[in-house]
Parts: sequence; C-alpha cells; structure tokens
Amino acid sequence: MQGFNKVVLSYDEALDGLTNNMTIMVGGFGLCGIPEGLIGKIKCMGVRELTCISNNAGVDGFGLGILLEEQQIKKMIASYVGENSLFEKQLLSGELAVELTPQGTLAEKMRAGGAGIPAFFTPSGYGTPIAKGKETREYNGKMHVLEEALTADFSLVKAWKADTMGNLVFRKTAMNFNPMAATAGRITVVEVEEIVRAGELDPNHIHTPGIYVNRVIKGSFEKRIEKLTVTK
Amino acid sequence: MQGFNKVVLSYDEALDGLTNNMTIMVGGFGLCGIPEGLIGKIKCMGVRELTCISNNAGVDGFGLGILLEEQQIKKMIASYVGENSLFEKQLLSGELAVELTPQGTLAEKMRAGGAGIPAFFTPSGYGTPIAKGKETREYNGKMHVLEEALTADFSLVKAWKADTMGNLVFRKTAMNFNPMAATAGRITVVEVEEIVRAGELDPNHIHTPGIYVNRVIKGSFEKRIEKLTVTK
Amino acid sequence: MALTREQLAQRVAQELCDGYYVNLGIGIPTLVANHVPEGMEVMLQSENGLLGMGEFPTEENIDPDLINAGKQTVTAVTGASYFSSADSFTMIRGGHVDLTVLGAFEVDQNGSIASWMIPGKLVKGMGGAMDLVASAKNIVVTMTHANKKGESKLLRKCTLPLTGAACIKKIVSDLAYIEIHDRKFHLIERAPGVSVDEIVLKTEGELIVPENVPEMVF
Amino acid sequence: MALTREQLAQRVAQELCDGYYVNLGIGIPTLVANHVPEGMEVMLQSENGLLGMGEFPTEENIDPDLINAGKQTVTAVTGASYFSSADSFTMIRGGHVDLTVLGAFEVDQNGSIASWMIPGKLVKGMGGAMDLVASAKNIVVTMTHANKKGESKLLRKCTLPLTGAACIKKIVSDLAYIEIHDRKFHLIERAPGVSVDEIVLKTEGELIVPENVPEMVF
Repeated sequence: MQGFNKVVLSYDEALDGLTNNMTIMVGGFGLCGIPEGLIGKIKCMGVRELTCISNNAGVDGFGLGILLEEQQIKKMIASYVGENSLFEKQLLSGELAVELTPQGTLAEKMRAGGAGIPAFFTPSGYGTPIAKGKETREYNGKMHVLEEALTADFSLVKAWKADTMGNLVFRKTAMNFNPMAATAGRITVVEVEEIVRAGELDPNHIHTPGIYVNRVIKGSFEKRIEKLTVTK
Repeated sequence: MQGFNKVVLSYDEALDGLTNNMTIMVGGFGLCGIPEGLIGKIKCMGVRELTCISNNAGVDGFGLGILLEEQQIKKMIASYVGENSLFEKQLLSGELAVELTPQGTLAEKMRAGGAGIPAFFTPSGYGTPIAKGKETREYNGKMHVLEEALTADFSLVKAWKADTMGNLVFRKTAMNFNPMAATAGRITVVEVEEIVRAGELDPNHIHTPGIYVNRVIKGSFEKRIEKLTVTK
Repeated sequence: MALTREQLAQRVAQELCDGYYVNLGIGIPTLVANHVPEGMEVMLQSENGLLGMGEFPTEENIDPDLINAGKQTVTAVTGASYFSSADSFTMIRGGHVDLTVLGAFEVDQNGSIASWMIPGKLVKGMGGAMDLVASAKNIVVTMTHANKKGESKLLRKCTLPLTGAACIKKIVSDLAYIEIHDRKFHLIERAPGVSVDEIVLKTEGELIVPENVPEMVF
Repeated sequence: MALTREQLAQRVAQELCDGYYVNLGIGIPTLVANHVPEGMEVMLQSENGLLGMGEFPTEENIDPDLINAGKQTVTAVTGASYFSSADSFTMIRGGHVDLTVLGAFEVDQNGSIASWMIPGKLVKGMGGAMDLVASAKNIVVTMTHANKKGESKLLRKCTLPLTGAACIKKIVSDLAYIEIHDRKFHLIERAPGVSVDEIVLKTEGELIVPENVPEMVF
C-alpha cells in the first residue's frame, strides 16, 4: 500500500500519462518559480500539440521557450509573452495560437478551475478587445466581463519544499501562479528543491495541502535570472 | 505621521465609526476564532439594526449570542444557526431576519467581496430552496447558481498574532472565515492574542497581509469550548 | 437484523480506499473513522479548515483553537494542514475530496437528497451539506431505511426541501446497500438476516431487485 | 521646459500619502519610489506576489526567487509579505491598493487608456495592466504629452486597442498635470516654463483651461 506517499523517483514516473494534445498548466512568473526539470522532460518525451496555460512563455532557450523551439506547443494561454523572439516568429507564421488573458483574470481562472467555480464576473478587460464576444453585466455601477475557469490534464508546479504527503511550501515570489496551478490539474506534479518527512512542515503554514498533489519529485534548479539588477 | 502602524489601544478607537444600520462581517466558526472583545464592545456601544454576516450566530450568552440578547441584530446571514435558542425565538417572532447560505458559498461570497469579483457560479444549492429566484446555468454538464459577493462596513476579525503593520497569522482551525472577512470590510478591525514588531512574522508565512487591515487591538480571550470531547 | 450504528459505519468503511481523502458528516458518518481497515491510510477533511483530523484529544491536549465541523475538540495527525473556509471549500467544491459520507432525512430515486430542513420545525441551516453534495465525486448516504413510524426514506420524490438535486449514487441503510442509477434504486446487498421482502416493503421508490441479493460481509 | 523622467517621477510622488499601498508600473513609474517625501512611508505592491518591495539587491543579496513584476531582482522591506498571484490580484481587483501609477500610449477625454498593444507591431501581452486600470481607486498615468512626431497622446478618443475604458482621472505628462472629469481634460498645472499655448497645441482632446494655471512646484 502506498497510502499518501506522493514521492516519485524518476521524471518518467513524474510525467507518466502525458500525451499529445493534452493541456498543461505550468506555474512560474517569467523564469522565477518554474518546474525546470519537468519542462526539460517534456522536451525529451517529444509530446506535441500541447495547449499550455502559463503566465509567460519563457525565454529563448530556457523555461517554456525550449518547448517552443521544438514546436511542441500549439496554443499558449498567457498574459505576457514579450521576452521570446521564437514565440514572435511562430505566432506570426501561424504555427502557434495565443490567447492573451489579463494576469489577474488568468490567476483567477486557474483558481476557479481548482475551486469548482465554472465562471465569474471581473471588471478586468471590460471595453477592451479581451471582452469581445463575452457576456458583460453591471454590478455596483461598474461593468464586468464573465470569464470561465481553466483546468488542465497535467499541472506542473515548482515548490520549495514538499513533505512526502505532498504538502507544499513555496519561497518568496517563486510562489506566483504555482498554488493555483496545483489545484487545477487532473494530475498535479510538483518539482521541489527539498523533500522532507511528513510532519516537518508546520501544519499552520502549508501553502498547498497534499490533497491537490499527485506526484512529487526532487529536482535540481538552475534558477536563471531574467533581469539582474543590483544596487551599486 | 502614523505610517503603517495599525495598533489601537482602546476598543473605542477600534470600533470608532460603527453606527446603527451598518453591516458587520464577523470571523469565526462556532465559538472558535471569534473576536470576543469586539463583540463585547458592540454590546456596550448599543448600536442597533445591524446586519451581521457570520457563519454562526454564537450561543446563548456568548459570541454573537450576546448581540441577539440585546436585539441589536436585525438580519443574520449565516450557514448554521442551530446552537442558539434565543435566535430561534427571535426568528419565529419575526424580530430577526435570516438569510441561510451554504457554508462554501458563504466563504466564497466573502472572498469574492474582498477580491473585486461581484458574482460567480457555484454548483452548491442548485435545485434547492437556496437557488430560488437566482440565475442558473449549465457548465460542464452540470447546473450552477449565480451568487453575488458580500462586503461589509466593518469586518471584525480574530487572529493569533499581528505585527504592528497589520500582517496577520491565524492559529489552527481558528482561522476559518477570518481571512476572507479581513479582505471584505470597508474597515477591518482585528483582535489578536499578541502584537509583535514588524519583521517578526516570517514574510513567507503571513496569512493576511496588512493591506487589508485598518486597526489592530490586543484582546484577551476566554475561548469557550462549544463541545468538549475527549479520548478517555 | 437491521444494522446497528457501528455496523452501518463498518459497511460504509468498506467504500474506503488506501490514500483517500474523506469528509465525514456528523452522526453515524463520524463513526466510520473507527473502522478504517488495517494497513489502509485515509485522511479526514473537516470543512472548517483541517485536512488530517485525528482522534478526540486527551484532557491535556484540549485546544479550543482545534475543532471539527461538528464543533467538537479534536486533534491533527502527522501531515495535517490548516486553511481558511474558502480554501476548504475549494477542496470540496473542486472535487478533490475522494469520498463524502453523510446522513439524510430522505433520498429519492433521482438521487436527490433532503437532509437539512423540516418545515414547521426550526431551521438550523445547511452548514456545508449543500456544497458537499453538489460537488463530491463519490458520496455515500447512510441512514435508517425507514423513519420511526416505519415510513420509507427512499422515495420516488423527496417531500422535504432538497439539500441537492440528482447527486446521490450510493446508500448504506440499516437494511441494505443500494445504488442509484437510471432514476431507480438498485438493491445490491442486504443486511445479514434481513429479507428482500422487508427491503421492498420499506422502499417507496422504484427498486430493482436482482435474482440474487447477497448479504453484507463484515 | 518639458519635465525630465526624474521630474515626472517627482511630480507623481506628490500624489503619495503617508501609509499608502502603491503599485508602480514599469518605466518612469518605477522611478517614483526614489522620490517618496521624507518622513512619509509607503509600501510598494508588486503584482507577482510581493507587498513591501525594497531596492535592488547588492551583489551578495541577489535571490532568483525574489523578483518584481518587471522580472528584476529586488529585495523586501521589513513587514513585507509574499503571496500567490491570485491573492495579489485580490488586493488589486478588490480596490485595496491606494495608488496605481502606470504609463500609456494614449489617454482620451473619457478616461480610456491604451497602453498594451500597437496593431501591426508584435503583441507582447497586457500582463497585469488591465486588472490594475479596471480596479484601482486612484490611478495616475505618466507619459509624454506627445509622441516623437509631435502628435498628441491626449485624445478625443483612443485610436489603439484599449487597456481599460473610462478609468483614468489623473495624468502627469512632461508638460502638465491634467485631471479628467465630465468627459473633458482639465488643465491643473503646467511644467515650469511651459506655456499654456504649447499644452493646448499638443492636446487633441477637449481641454478646459482655467484663467490661472500655476506652475508645478517641486
């Protein structure tokens, strides 16, 4: 019996069942807090025609950028994709579809997907191209747009620490979209810096309870910095 | 200049501005995690005709029950009010209006109120008296009910620790409805067991950031237990 | 013989699987925790904000900040976590809980359930029951087959205000284990020593009875 | 003389109040942090999940897990907190941020803003800008009054795809401080040494000019 032991020892096991045409949801903001090893594994697996939900699309040669290089992504749902020249090329050539979504709406759509809320009204994007074809309605004297939830076949999450039962703790701004992604995947796979024994994480301060997590793998991370800025 | 110092030293200051006919949102589940001193102060102030949003209505003589005793509440929005015989009497006599709301819907309505989401669809309550007169819609082959957000003039919150800047940490299941209440009040007042200096709470593990909090007061708590159950 | 409360809990416990996250309602459902099969691990979710509910505390470990959805003092197991009510119903409404067990006044052959309100009596409120039944992938209702007057609680159509519409698929009553599909009750198992005739008699809704109805095995 | 980038930031900083929670966009808005008046405290919100953003780190303190919404490495001040993107936009969309400062390509006299997309050029995405403008109680747009060809950016009606409709009430341009109400631009202050005529000339939308237009004071 496996009980609640979520730990897997190989990336093969971590992404077992991921196939062509699936939808993946990937945590991270820019290159911060991304599941580097899981993305690398998808490249190796060569699965194609993926729909990818992630705030950003990585950069050339790193993060989700490496899946763009291999043309494994057919559609990207994101709020900002400006750091990636390959992305631009594929978009203009029509190889890649993109559905731009306001960042707050994207975060809320992911949360809603995990929370059993199929749709919600938000003021974001009213009167803009984003609202085109969507239902709008006035509340409190202000117009709102009806937005629908997002879910995925696989959610790929990066956390700082996990215990063996899949309870997660994130670190600083590497949290970002990861907690919502964790709730919205049919199968949620988490790559972490450290796996600790159950009971070692303070139950009062677990960011993502293990109920959302199917598999945990210990990764190693480059943590590339996108814009290094220092105080002289 | 006060900057971000949210600490107030008296209950007078804590509830300054609370007047008749206002809506208050109160954290707590049963008698667990309730702002005991703030409720007591409302009794002393004698404000009346309050609309009160809280999962429960306390018990006779404790929690929100003491405001019922004084007939200060005209309407209660709650999910479960079964522990209070006075409540029953006032309800049957028509002194008190009650709007029963499924517990998960109540929590989500409070969160939505704080999050600028005016309405959302939920499956809870479809086909029941709760859905009467509400818009319904099918998503993913399942019927859902459109529910609207809740906000309040004052939110009364109980936390374990606050720092002087109003960052909050809750303890165990005394968290319950408190974090959502904290976000949904025009003025949010928090009663805590301990006030620490800014910087003493781990920034990675703050449950409610100070941006939601207007006033913090150190209280003292009886923490009455509703159903004492022990293992012999 | 009709099942005792403990036997009801025991039969429900047979629906558990290793690694299940489970929400147990107040009353008989709570007793299911005492009958988790040996070597199997389940985590109990309490909708007031606890995943990994443990036993009642000893006198020394009583903590007023640690209660369950029934407002009883409890403990937390290793690997437990605390969270807000909004996060708790994210789990429940989002379909992350594997099994939900709750009681009912009535269930009908469409799978609708009435469990929270008896008009004329005082309304105490639905608590989390409407969210639980609307969202759970897997719900077991456990209750007596008939009320104290002998009237069936498995009806063609619920007479009391609903908790949820068309959401129940499994009932463990004191007389039988019954599944609901195709808008009919299906008799799957009977309590030891209880006759099919008695079950038929006490089931108002349409009941499909197969040729052979095995007794429950404990 | 038209304001420099630093002067723009300085003028915007006059909109700050002690105890404000502030979201600063990329570019000139970021510079506002350098001009918080002495003795005043503000907390900077970064929409990727940080309240209490500090300065850029020293070489020794660089942390790839700590960036701002512009993806730059930053630090956190005493009393800071980290949270998810959903929680971050709960703050923003819920109206909890006191002041939002951002740039724009165009603003029109209805208060609509275009800042994210120039058709024909590549679309990079709106990031958090649509949420910020749709929800903030108090927004200051800071930008040059005209583009490089001398064409006004304060228009009767935006020509580019909108970021938000009828949401902007204050503009600090390099020539003037302007408020928007009653579907008109209202000239409140002019940059030191800039004539009212020049501002009128470079404002395509309807501009109300009072008898006396004071110069900005720094």
